Amino acid sequence: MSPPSAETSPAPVAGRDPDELRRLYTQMLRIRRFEEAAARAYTQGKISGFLHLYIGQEAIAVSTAELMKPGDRVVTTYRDHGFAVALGCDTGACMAELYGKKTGLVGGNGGSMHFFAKDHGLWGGYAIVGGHVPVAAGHAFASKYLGDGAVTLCFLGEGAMHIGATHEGMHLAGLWRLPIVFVIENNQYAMGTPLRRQTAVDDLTVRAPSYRLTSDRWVVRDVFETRARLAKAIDRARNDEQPGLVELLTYRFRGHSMSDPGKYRTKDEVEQWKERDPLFRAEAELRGQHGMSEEDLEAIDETVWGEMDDAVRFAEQSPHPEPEHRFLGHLVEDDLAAAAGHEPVQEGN
Amino acid sequence: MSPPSAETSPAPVAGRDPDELRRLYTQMLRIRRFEEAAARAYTQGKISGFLHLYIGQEAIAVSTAELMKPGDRVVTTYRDHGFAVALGCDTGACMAELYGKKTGLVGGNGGSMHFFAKDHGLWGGYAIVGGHVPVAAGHAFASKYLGDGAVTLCFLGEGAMHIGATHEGMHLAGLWRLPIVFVIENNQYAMGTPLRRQTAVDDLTVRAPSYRLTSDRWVVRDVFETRARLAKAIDRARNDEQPGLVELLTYRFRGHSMSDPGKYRTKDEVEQWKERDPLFRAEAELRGQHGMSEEDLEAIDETVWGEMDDAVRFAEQSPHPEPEHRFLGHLVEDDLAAAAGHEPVQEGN
Amino acid sequence: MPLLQIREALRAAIDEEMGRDDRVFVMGEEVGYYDGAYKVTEGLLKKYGEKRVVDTPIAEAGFAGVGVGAAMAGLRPIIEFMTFNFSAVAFDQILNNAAKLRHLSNGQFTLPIVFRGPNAAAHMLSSTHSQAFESFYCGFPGVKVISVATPYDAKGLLKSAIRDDNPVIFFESEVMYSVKGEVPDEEYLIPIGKADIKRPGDDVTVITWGQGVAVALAAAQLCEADGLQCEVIDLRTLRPLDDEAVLTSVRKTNRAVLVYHGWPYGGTGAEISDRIQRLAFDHLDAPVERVCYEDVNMPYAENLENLVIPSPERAAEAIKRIAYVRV
Amino acid sequence: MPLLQIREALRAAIDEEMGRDDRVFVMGEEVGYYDGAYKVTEGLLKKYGEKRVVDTPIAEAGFAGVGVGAAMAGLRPIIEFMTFNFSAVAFDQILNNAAKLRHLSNGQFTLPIVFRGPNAAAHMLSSTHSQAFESFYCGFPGVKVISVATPYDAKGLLKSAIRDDNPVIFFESEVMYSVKGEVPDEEYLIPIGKADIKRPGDDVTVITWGQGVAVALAAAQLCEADGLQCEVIDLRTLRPLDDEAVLTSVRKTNRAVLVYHGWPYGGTGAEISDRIQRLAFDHLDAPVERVCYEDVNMPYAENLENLVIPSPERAAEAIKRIAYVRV
Ligand SMILES: Cc1ncc(C[n+]2csc(CCOP(=O)(O)OP(=O)(O)O)c2C)c(N)n1
Ligand SMILES: Cc1ncc(C[n+]2csc(CCOP(=O)(O)OP(=O)(O)O)c2C)c(N)n1
Ligand SMILES: [Mg+2]
Ligand SMILES: [Mg+2]
Repeated sequence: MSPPSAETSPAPVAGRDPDELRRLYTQMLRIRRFEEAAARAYTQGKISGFLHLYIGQEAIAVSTAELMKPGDRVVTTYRDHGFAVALGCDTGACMAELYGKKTGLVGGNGGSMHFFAKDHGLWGGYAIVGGHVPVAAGHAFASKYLGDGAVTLCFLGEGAMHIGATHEGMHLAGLWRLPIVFVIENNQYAMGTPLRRQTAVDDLTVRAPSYRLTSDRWVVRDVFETRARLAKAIDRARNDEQPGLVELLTYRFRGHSMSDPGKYRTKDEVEQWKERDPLFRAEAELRGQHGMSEEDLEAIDETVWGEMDDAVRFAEQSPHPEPEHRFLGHLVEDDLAAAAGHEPVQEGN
Repeated sequence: MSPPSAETSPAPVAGRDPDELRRLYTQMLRIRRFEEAAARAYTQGKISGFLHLYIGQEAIAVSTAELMKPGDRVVTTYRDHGFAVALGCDTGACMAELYGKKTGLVGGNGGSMHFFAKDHGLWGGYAIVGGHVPVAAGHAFASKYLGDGAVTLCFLGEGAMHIGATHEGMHLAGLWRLPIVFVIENNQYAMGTPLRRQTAVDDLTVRAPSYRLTSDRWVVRDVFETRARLAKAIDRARNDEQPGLVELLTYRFRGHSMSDPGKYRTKDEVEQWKERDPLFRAEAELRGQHGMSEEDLEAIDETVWGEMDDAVRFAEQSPHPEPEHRFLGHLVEDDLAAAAGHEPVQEGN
Repeated sequence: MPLLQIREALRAAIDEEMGRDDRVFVMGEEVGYYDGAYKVTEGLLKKYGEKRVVDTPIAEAGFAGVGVGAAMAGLRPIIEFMTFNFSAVAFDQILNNAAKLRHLSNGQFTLPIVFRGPNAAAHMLSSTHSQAFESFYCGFPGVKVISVATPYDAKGLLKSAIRDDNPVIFFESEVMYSVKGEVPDEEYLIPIGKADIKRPGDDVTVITWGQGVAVALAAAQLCEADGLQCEVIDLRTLRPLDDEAVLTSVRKTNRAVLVYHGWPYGGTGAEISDRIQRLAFDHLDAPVERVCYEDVNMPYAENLENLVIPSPERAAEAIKRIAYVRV
Repeated sequence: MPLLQIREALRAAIDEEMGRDDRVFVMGEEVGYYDGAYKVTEGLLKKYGEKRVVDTPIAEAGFAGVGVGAAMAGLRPIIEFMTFNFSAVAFDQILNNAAKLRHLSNGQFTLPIVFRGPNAAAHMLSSTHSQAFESFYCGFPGVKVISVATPYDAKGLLKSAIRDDNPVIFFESEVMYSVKGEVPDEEYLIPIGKADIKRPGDDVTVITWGQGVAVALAAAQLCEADGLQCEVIDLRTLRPLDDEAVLTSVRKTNRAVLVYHGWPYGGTGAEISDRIQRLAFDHLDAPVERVCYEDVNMPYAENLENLVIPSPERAAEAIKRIAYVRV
């Protein structure tokens, strides 16, 4: 695959503060290491189910987290660990969720694909492609209804652009001028299907006018640029009644999920994208422009790995959910009754 | 509502042969009278269910019928009588269907919303908004697969543009370059909802590029113009692997269905559109430019009414379907068994 | 007591709840300017404005999903499906979002949302517009399902549904909107999950809901001529089922017939039959019978539709059959 | 006889039918270049080319509808759902188009189409990816429904499904694709609508399908210790149901337990239970029992999932209970 057409050269972004870059770099690294730890646990057979890694796309979650105000929401897909880590969820709880433990982010109910942390602004990872788009529009609808000034950020893969729910959700958001930004993380593939076999167009923002959404589109190489341009879209949605559609050209370095060897891509292509890897580039900048030493960088990595080792340990040592837990989370009154110590009642059994 | 923006002045269309116009006029009139007869029967309580009239949009069905080659298909909505009549279905069988009679176009199974006449190229009237769009794409898929050279014409209301199935069907057609033309009959309303409350855009062909469909858009005032421009879209789809999206600005003079008094429109608006009515304009042209006499015109109308009276008589005198008919049309083998004189078997009874 | 149509009773319920709680809003096709395809929401736009009475484009998955999202965010949406047939395109939103998000999030979210609209056959609308959806939705853990047959029940149960903190699927019927009945002036709620004995009797238990209720009552009438007293139980709530009400009656009559609009294979009807044979096995003097649609796509033709839809005569026949009355 | 995995048997069926009839084609997500998400279609793109092995974007309603349209136009599509969970967004296409168009058109169209893919829970995929769809689709007049549990059945029934002139919903299972079994070299077809006795026995009839089959057989094994001989019937076709096979066995054993993957409320399980109580009422010595999912959304956590999914132990308990063996 050739490099994407929108190789927009990032305008030199003002304010490349080394401390800030270092902070953002560390956040990106935390996501990467979290997922590497998770992948290892998966390979060791300690966690199961589906595991979709975000490796390569971290700058998006990190930029987003930077921009969120209290009350703002992130709604995303099954590829959701990056957002959880970036938004400040405890990595132990995230790892424990992958292990299906009681201490997991959602108590072992959802697993990798369904991270939810309302208090951190993570309104969920959703596993039916496109199905979350109307839901996210609903969050934005509520914000407009309540006048709470919050913005909803709805992330989706480029593969989700072709399904009905996405169309309907975007259409309603445009019609009703909802405070929402739809962010396509175009990582070039939907499972093994490259964009050119998914759709007849190259540029997905061509759809924006049909919904009266504003649009922007760039290659995610630089976390500052990504933050700055996302900020504009968010601002338009929050303050100008201009919902937006943003296409981010990015890449996942791993397979679609752990079971995918990713044979449909050439080494060359992967290498090309590795050069754009915002984490790699941030590291190079820290090392080059900002003169950070190898030891300093290694120290960061060690701290981060330390956190992830702790997370794994926490997950491994955590208990399984209690058997009765499976009856909770269905009807509110059952949850209340359980909290008050009552036995669960089962319909039809 | 103000007149639509695309008030494209029809380029003087060559070949306005009076005989041809007279023929097309008669066809349009047949549709109108058919529906007037149906509406009367409905008001008299002789037919029931939903009845969606096509009055005002007849030029579209008539132009389409003119352009169809053997093997071409029309797929449309519940507003389907016009196509049936234009495509040459027996008006008696059509009327009998509305009466739910054995002699009906589909034996009383489908009623007004589900006219099917494969042999006439009518591949059906569908009643779930947008649900027919992927099916029509499937017909075109089969044409491409079989190399049969046929084109599928898929009609939909403007209200159907906002639902998922439409998006998916159009998207697949564009991706796979299928021989199909999607024709939006934008009659300005989806039930009582005017376009401006359905979508944030004015021009629905703005969507065409997202699917890589060619597009065209005009006000349906003139049956020749409509035929000529539709012909081009069909030709591109048939010969150039260019599926198309055409938006036709039109109007229904009646309510959405018989139960709708249409209170959401002003008299003025209706009057404005009546001036564009292709049937009315064709009549004026026949009378004016081509010097047809009042008697000649009345004679046509009388013949047409005669046909419709016969249709009503036929419908009224036709028998109801046999009770066993309700078990047919489900599994092929049951139909074959019934044809061979066997009793129907019922699952679960 | 004033006589109201079911549509008026429903409207009163919505109106009262909207008046009581700012977070309640109505959304759907033609609910606003058109006053509702079946006039249930008539006048509400005028009273509450566009903010709370929201017309939508034709996009059921879209606005069902918007409702789900809005409920997560603290609103209390009432989503109208013009008919439940159109909920088929929103099936995933109900199955995978409405019914699951509280569970997936481990209780972080509460989803107080009502999906309502007419269900099952009306008259000569052919197969795509004549389907009974309770058989699908009753299967979903995480939702409640209600089906109403009188103005009194409609009002009291819709109010309860709107106040309920769980997703509720609420079934009405086009052909019953004009049915009239007494509705008290003062406010009342009917608890979800409680069946109602619409006619007491000792000989055969007839279990029914929705459009089936009138059929069952007419059948009970027919059976009187044969000296059979039917107890007609209107379930009203289909999930959770009021097992106690059903079993108490069956233990008394030792016979049960189900009368309802819906296909025969599986679904709510089969579930009830299964529960009775399982939970009242030793009390049954005859198999449980079901009188419902024939196993076909609904034909348009009136004479055929009348055969497919359960009639009082067909129901009475089944009642007599299991009561071993020679028919 | 060669030992094949279920995935290989399915592939062989598709391959043979594609070889036999040019109009047969496969369509779905990742069926081509990726060789199938679960490798059922491996190698078919290479053999038959892009025309007949068609990768789609993620648009289930779209490609299910394309399949329906193509079938109307004379092709014989095999539509793969990556899993049946994703068919929820195509529900309307199956309900209102696939199952109805022959009827609506009064027999003008024939719809030889197969919708196939894995169904029900696999392992730790959580609730949106662990659902059993037969309970919905078995209800539709106008379709056939199949669920397979062995390589032999998988091949023979898929071939029959592809040749059938009606829409067929064909259920497989992720966790069973690697199950091996003997499959003859020579061509064979298994008739749709015929159950198979997977283990004969006189004491209790155990009715099952799909993933339930292995559970039922293991439970039967467990029950032997208590001197109980179970007759395990694999229904294989769920619509139309093989009433005769079920009733013959129940008339012999006077007891029936259903073991399957799926929710308890309604659906296929309740239907079978209802038929048994209705058609073998006088033969039953105990109520029909059902061993299936608990009535919850499937949790991700392994320990919880194992409790929700029917186990041989839970099935054996139910068998013994209705055989009145003290447990
Ligand atoms: C409706 C639906 N169909 C199919 C799937 C299976 N599936 C899961 S992820 C995926 C690919 C999605 O690709 P994309 O949207 O580009 O997101 P990415 O995985 O690249 O982040 C598919 C086909 C699904 N989850 N939901
Ligand atoms: C999925 C779905 N939702 C709702 C309806 C009810 N309905 C039937 S026609 C219609 C309006 C359609 O408007 P449009 O597409 O503009 O076509 P027109 O009737 O104007 O020809 C609606 C809402 C339906 N049939 N299907
Ligand atoms: Mg992607
Ligand atoms: Mg319209």
